[in-house]
Amino acid sequence: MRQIQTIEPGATLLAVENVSLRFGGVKAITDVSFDIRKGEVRAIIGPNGAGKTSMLNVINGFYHPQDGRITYRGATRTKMRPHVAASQGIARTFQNVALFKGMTTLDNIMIGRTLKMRRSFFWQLWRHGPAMAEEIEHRKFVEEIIDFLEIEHIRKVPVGKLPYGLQKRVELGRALAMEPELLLLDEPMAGMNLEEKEDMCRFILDVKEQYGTTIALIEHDMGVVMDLSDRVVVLEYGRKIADGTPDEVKADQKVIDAYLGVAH
Amino acid sequence: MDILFNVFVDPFLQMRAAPDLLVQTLWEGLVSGVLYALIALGFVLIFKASGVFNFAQGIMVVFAALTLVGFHEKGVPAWLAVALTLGVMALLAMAVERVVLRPLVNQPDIILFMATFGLTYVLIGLGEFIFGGEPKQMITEELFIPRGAIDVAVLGGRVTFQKIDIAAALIASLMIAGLALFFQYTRIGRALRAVADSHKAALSVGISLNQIWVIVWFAAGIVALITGIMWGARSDVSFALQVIALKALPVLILGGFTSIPGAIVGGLIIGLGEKLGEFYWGPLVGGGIENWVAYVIALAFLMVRPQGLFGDKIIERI
Amino acid sequence: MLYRETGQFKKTYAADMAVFPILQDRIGLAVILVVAAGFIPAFGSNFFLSSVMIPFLVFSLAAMGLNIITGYTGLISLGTGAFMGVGAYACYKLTTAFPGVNIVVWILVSGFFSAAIGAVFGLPSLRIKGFYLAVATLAAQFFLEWCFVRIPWLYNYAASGAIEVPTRTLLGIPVTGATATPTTRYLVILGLVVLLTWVASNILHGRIGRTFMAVRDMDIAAELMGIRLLPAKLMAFALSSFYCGVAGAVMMFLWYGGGEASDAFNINQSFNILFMVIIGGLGSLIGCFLGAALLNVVPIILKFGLPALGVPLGGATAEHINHLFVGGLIIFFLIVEPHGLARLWQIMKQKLRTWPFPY
Amino acid sequence: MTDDATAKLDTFPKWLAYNAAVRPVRPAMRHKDLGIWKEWSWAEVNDIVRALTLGLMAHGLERGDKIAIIGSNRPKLYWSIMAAQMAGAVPVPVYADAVADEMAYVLEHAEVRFACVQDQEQVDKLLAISDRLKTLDMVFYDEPRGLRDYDHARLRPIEDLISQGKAQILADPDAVRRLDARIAEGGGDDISIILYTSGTTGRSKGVMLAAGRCVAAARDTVAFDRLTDRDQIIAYLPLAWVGDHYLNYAQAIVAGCTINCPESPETAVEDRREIGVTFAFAPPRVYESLLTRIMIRMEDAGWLKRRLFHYYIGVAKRWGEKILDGKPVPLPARLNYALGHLLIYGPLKNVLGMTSVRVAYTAGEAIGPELFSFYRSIGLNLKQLYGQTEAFLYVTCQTDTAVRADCVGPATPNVDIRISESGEVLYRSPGQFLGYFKDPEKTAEAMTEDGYVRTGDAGFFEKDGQLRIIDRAKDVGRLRSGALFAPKYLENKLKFFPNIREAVTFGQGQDAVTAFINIDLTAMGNWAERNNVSYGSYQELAAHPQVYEIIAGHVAEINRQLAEEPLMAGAQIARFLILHKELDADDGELTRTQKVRRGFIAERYAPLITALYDGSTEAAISTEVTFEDGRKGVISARLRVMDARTFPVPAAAPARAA
Repeated sequence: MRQIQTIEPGATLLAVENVSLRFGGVKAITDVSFDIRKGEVRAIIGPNGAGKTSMLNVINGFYHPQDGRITYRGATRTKMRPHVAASQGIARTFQNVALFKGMTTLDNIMIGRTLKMRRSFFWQLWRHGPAMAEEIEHRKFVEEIIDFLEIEHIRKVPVGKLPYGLQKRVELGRALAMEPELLLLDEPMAGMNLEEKEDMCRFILDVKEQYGTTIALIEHDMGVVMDLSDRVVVLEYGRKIADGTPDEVKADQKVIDAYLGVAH
Repeated sequence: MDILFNVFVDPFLQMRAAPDLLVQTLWEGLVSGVLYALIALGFVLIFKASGVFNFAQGIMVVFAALTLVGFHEKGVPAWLAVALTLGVMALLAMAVERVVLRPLVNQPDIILFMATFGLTYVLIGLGEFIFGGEPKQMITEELFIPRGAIDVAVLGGRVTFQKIDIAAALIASLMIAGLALFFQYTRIGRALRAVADSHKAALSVGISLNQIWVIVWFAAGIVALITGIMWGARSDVSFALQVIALKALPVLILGGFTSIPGAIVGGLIIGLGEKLGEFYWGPLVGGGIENWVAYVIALAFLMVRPQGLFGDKIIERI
Repeated sequence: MLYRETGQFKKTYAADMAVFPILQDRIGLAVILVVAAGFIPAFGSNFFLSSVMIPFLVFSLAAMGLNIITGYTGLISLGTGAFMGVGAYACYKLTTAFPGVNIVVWILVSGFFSAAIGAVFGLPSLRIKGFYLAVATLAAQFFLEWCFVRIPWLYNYAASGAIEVPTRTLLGIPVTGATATPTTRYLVILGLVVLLTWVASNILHGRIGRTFMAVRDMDIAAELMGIRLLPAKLMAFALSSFYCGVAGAVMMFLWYGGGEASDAFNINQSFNILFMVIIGGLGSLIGCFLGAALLNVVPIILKFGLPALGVPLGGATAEHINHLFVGGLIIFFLIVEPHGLARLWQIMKQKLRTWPFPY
Repeated sequence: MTDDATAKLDTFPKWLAYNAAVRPVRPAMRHKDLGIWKEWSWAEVNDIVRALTLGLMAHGLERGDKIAIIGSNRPKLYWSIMAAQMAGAVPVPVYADAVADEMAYVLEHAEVRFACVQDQEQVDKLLAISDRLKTLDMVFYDEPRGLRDYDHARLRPIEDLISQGKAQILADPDAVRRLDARIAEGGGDDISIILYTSGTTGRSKGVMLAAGRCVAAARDTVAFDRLTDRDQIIAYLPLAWVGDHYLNYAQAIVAGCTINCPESPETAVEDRREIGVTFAFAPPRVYESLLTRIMIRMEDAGWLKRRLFHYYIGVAKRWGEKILDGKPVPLPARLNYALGHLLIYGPLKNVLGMTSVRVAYTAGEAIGPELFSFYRSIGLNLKQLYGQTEAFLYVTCQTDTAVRADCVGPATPNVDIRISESGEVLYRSPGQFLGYFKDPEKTAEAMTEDGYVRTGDAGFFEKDGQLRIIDRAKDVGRLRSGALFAPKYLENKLKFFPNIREAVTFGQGQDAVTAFINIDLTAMGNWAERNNVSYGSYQELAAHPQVYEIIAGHVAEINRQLAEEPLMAGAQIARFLILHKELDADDGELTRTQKVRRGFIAERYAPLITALYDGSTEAAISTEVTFEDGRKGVISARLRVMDARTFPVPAAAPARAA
């Protein structure tokens, strides 16, 4: 894989070109192309089963498309393992929360720091000293995130015990801990009440502002999408039917048709 | 150089030199393969219907055989003993459903898997407690299982076919056929097949899951009994069988957990593989390799096809 | 109830991340250590030391090994016995080849051998999961068992095919062989166990431990966090096998004092230890000790306790009842408390902390 | 404490310097931040505050300037107060939860030049009202989050000021000289702080307190409760309330004890436990809800545990207070109590984080006798104090051994109390205020010619010399029958029932006393759960017939008690109703300190009051409410009016206070 470059704000961070994905006979994605510019919030919307989640899975290397090219930070890739995507700064959250149920909020977010930790196995044997120093350094970072997401009170609670809304927040925290260049959010507000949604919106905007993170999100709540996103791409049955600013998309006849009768 | 010769050339020369021995070996492989297949069948039945990887299948074989012999020792006539044993297996099935499966429903598979370890030990303890730990003779004549052997001239040599092996092969094939028909043409059979696909489907057929579990475990019990008789007749009835029964695991890996034909084919492959391996390659390393060669075959195979021979490709979702 | 946590506040992350952040727990631990290292060797009878404490410690160590792979990383292994065997034989070869080097050193070093072997048999874990992997580890079990019997070099071509443990000394005191007293052997084992437990807790509380647990809880998500699965799993296998190996060596040299490998390291041993882990509690260090204690004490009670109470019980029958009991216990725990004794312990502790409140 | 060294320390900055000198390494402040407790010694705090002062002076802070302090209890805000005083300026703390309009009034009235605020939220509020704040020059903030893209022309992080000041201290000696000069300039007569009282009626007034007097008052109580620099307090009360400025600031500085700031409001309880406070203060409602929660949680405990708990609580009821007050107690009882302490009281106090509490105060409202004695019986030295902003808190407080629920104790050392012939409590205290800022008339009204301050409360002294407060003087009225009617007194009695959260009584000039009742959702909801009474909303539960029955029972009980008190017997509650919504500060029905604003409520719910008196059994009402998110809405309901059981009055004694 070629050396990845650093991208200026506004320039294309990730480009998806004519990507198609099949499972056996089933076509999940058909010839979809779009790009994500550094520093923007890019929404991917569409009716259920439009292939949105599959798209994210393609982007972070979890699925390997049969055709098409994906160029990230100037490097065009063919196949790659998800952990490589992670190491190149792509983090994500999941539609149905994928936290490590057995561990506390703190540990879950600490996991996000794993890539950044250097101390070798042999330092770990003797937890005090350098290994501890490193642990503390990253704990500080994690605490910043905990403070940022206002989850101090659940710091040491096993995530399995938490209500759904908070779990989503912890998951976001875990992704942020990776200091991602590109953050993929899969329905970050699914199943949240109004207040939780508002909080989550605020956090997403703060993330963009504070860390200058590029964000691609799938969301069903149109209101949210229109408020948050700079540009929107619309999928239906695995094909792209529209792409543009929220207003353009809203006006697009194909989109309106696609959403007719689809409850939101 | 020498080694390479011994490994890759010499065995085949031997086969060439003494084809009758080869046939003999193949036959023995075939027979033990059939018996492996039988045990594997028990696993598959249960896994298909309840998604439980029943580690206890092996010990169920021993337990069934012991019970049969045990009854007969108490002076019960053979046919009655068989009937009673079936009854015991039925009870066992119900007990398992009530005590193990029902409380653990919706637990992760791995938990149920471990539960069957527990079951294994319970059965061992029970069996030993009731029938004692020492090996027993399987009642063959009473069950009209032929003894003795037929010698046939093959390829200029003589090959010995133990009658009991023939019987075993026949009975095994019959039972497999029977099961196939059962699955194909009976309401319960269809229900069981449905369960394998989705539990809802099964309920729609009008059979409760719990009933289905009892049924499959009982079916597995029958298979176990027959297997037990066969094994018992060939060697004798003892808990050593249990370790041999573990051989069914590689069979499953080859055949996939949910496929009956897979179990059969897998069984044969393992059976043949280990006999040939033992006979032709074993001596190179001092023999006794049939204890593990089966696993190594399976393992090698897994690396190529993680989903088994007949299993279909796993798509990971998230 | 005994806990008084008011006024215990943390001014540094180091203190906050300590393994025992609560003062009362630290005190408790200290007491246990004093009893184990002081009272027991001082007042324990030889029988108690050699048939209760020593087996208990050895099994705890082995259970720790298995727990690392099965409890923390979520990969079932049925090869524990074999990996212990590797340790035992490695130690045997080493100490017979280089008698000069201290036996304790060799015991630890032999762990690395089984770690290597373990890593090799861990390779399939990349492609295969769950039951399939369990079967793969069975391959290890049977293959290695076979090696122990069929490769005479391992037992120095002894006619008996068994390991004969030579006498080795530590600071001039014999710790292995016929002349070693139970007390010395117990103390040596205790030292090793304490050391290795401490190391294990260090690893498991740090980055590596978190990696393991992430793989266990949701390996896909873990990979998307940038954790490379194969190295993680292999490390788990190696680490686990290291502990099993050391346990095996200790078992052979400081407990059995020699004997057939085939019965010490066979498949049943693997199960025995797996059960200790299940009953003790998957994913908990303290569980290893609890599980080992329970499954180790029960047979002793059956063997010696009941007869002492006048209940006539043949050794064989005791054995059978033990099987029955253990099997039942497994099912019971999986149904009632899948997290084993460790969880019960935790619940009790929590109750004490929130006393008089129920939660 | 009153040795010569400290005798001439008449301002807090001087005390700060003194502490930095005599106990440099003792912890002065802790703040749980990012998961651990950050700690500052007195020396460090002194240095930081000096630096901050220089930073402020660099922005042109003059003596006498007003600085608004807005936010929750955080070190930087406390330092800002200290720095302001060090520079001879006047800090003006404002309730952080005040809505923009309330805040605008105070800031405008106080003519603040600077504001030290906690975070974006407060900054936004200030920006929203900036057009009304002509005098405001600069805003300094603590948490930078979200403020990055704001126009920083008049916005700066407090952090910067500190580092700037530190640099100055190192770089230029005459800056330091100027600073020391400023501190020296400061004297006991300076205005140390202006606290705006959330007036029970009308606009709030700025109470000016003099440095020297604040120090003097603090010294008295520090001596009185023997506070030392080993003591731990947790600062969770609103900065703008006299209680916080006295207990967590003045007293702390004079005693040299540690001020601990919680991580966030949600974690305050847990943080208090971690720290193990030794001196605690909380208004009665806090102790009350705590007890309610204790009892509810115990209900879920196992049978044995519950029995044990209730048995030993019984033992405590019987002996606990006696033991606490050092009265003679038979040995077996002592032993049993000790056992109880091991099994129940100790653990209970531990879980509640009260293990190391040496002195606990409650004030602001009357406290229920059962409630009060519960805490004392389990060995918590809970006492009452009576005070007000104008006195810089303390007017009376109880001594460790002589404590009773219905009184607020004798006069605090050096406080001189007099009861006017109208029955109003008057006092002269060392901490007594200088007057209301820019409001001489009001000041005059509040004082008597001979320099006593009117508390506005009616009360009298019991035989044991403890003061007993009946009610607000102006609220104490007469029924048409001439019987004495003390609404607050009745309301408190009602509120002693856990099921009743708030109560408002009427009767001035009427034939009979009537009451509005607010049920307590926690207690009542729990009751509903246990008796599987289903309800969709507060309103629904409040209207439930069974609830009405329960409340009726409580009211009858009150009437029975009243019948036994000659003074009050005439004022039994004739009719009552249960309100369909909780009285709420956001709707102006309560003050920010959660006191009922009777007059306001009377006019807001006029139709209900008529219904109470015209004998009708139902009344319709619709009221505008403010929701959490600030939206407004209207809720309407039909309420049931119920007659209460009353008891015959023995002999209608002529009512006389004192």
